Amino acid sequence: MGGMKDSAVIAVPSNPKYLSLIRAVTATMGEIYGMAGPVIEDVKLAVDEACSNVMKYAYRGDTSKRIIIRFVLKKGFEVIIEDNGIKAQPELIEGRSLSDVRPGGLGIHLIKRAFDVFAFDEKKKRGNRLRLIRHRGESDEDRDSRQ
Amino acid sequence: MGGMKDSAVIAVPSNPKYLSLIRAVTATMGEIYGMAGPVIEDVKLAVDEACSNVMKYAYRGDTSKRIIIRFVLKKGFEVIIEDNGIKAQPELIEGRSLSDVRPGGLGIHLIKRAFDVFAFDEKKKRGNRLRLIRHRGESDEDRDSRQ
Amino acid sequence: MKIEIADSKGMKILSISGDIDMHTSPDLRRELMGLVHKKMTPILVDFGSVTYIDSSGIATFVEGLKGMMAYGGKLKLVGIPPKVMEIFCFAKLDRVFEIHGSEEDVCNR
Amino acid sequence: MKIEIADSKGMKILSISGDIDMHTSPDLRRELMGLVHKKMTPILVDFGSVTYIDSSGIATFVEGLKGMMAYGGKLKLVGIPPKVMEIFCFAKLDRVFEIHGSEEDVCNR
Ligand SMILES: Nc1ncnc2c1ncn2[C@@H]1O[C@H](COP(=O)(O)OP(=O)(O)O)[C@@H](O)[C@H]1O
Ligand SMILES: Nc1ncnc2c1ncn2[C@@H]1O[C@H](COP(=O)(O)OP(=O)(O)O)[C@@H](O)[C@H]1O
Repeated sequence: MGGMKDSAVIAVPSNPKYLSLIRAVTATMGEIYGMAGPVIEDVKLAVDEACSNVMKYAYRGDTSKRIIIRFVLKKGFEVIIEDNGIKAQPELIEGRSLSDVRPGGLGIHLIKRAFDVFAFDEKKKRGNRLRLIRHRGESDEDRDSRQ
Repeated sequence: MGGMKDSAVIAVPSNPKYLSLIRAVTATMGEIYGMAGPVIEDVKLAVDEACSNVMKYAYRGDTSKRIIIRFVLKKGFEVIIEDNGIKAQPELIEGRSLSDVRPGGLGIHLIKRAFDVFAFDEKKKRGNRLRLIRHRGESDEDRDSRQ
Repeated sequence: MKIEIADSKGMKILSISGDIDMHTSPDLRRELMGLVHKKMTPILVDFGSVTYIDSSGIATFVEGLKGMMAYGGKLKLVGIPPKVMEIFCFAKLDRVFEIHGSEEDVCNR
Repeated sequence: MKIEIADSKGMKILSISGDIDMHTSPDLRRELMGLVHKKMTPILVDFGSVTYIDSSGIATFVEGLKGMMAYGGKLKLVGIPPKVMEIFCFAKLDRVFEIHGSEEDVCNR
């Protein structure tokens, strides 16, 4: 790639039917990065969950908006998800205890087990910019990200 | 999608290692559009060939540039490929006769069998904007795009 | 995702294929809760051809199970592929659901 | 894409797996032309695990074949999957290459 960083950007409608596209792109970027198969599965699911949350909470089900996802392959595997919807209150985002059996509250756990960094960019004025980073392990294969 | 048209945009480096990503996106957009499997294969190959040509001819192998690919799902399946490289001379682009056995000259044939429209946008000042459209058939399954 | 519903000696069999995500889980929810509202039991869900599940899919089955518990119904999940089973394990649901014919050691990786 | 090279009674066997495209075909070209420059014959290419081929891959085999014709070498392609065979047919190369064990009716769809 010469001096330019290895990155790809995708913009899709905030419609759940595009989640399959988001997963395909995430998985292929994982392959290009050299991730092991099981790690790709975790990362793919995590990005799906983060984008599903944008559709549900930032856009409240409005399917006519846009989500922009940027993948940056550097030392780590970085995914930046942008929307122009309702601002999230990061301090209120938390998964529920997994021992409490009821629907919902699993997504955040799935995102956090795949990514080391889960941070909203405070500098964005309208909407949200969520930055997810998975550091490169000794070998991504060895890393046990399971709880 | 409400009033908004069904579209997705991807921007990737002009590096052949991103062709696998371009194929994955094309195939998934084909699925979302409801294309039959064999048609998806043809369209995927055609978009790969068109983007390979951008890397070879518009950017002359420089892997640090960008290619932007827009997919628009309307009545037809539309793919718009943009670069900022050397302007193509559309009148000079033609596949060679397939009965002349030598390497090269196959790509354009593969693009044209999958797409009904292959047109460079004259209005673009710098670089190229190639528009590919495959009209929706009675059933994309029935359509015999093979020579 | 596709769903086929069959009857076998009073037992309802739901066979699911493809990806279960926020796009497809509303269809699954409609089919499953339709049976639950009719107080069907047992309901067997065949996961053999499921290629992917996300939290919206998991939530749908938790909702179905809760609905069935209200009338003492039985929900059985069969043939869960390892990749999918791993999500049930992570969510600590492998002991909550009645799961048949899946390698449970996926949970103890 | 991965390439494995094996020797069997003086015959070189090139087993390819994965996608052959403009990113991976330079590796294939290096391996194949390496054998051609040493005037190896016969060379057998096993396509059994090839999942995709584009025109750069096809061009590589045409180049290999032309190189081998110069010394009377034989290039045999085996186990070409239907999706890949279809491209050889479209390029009118199904009669140019010596192809074994592939369904040729793919060409007459
Ligand atoms: N992008 C977001 N914007 C606003 N709130 C969010 C966002 N993502 C998650 N949340 C909040 O965090 C909670 C937990 O999210 P999650 O674990 O994905 O479970 P679920 O969406 O099933 O409730 C949500 O219920 C929601 O209140
Ligand atoms: N994007 C492009 N810009 C400029 N010239 C092009 C472009 N695409 C194709 N061409 C020209 O058309 C010819 C035929 O293209 P193609 O059928 O893809 O075969 P090949 O690239 O193997 O020569 C090329 O050799 C090139 O001269």
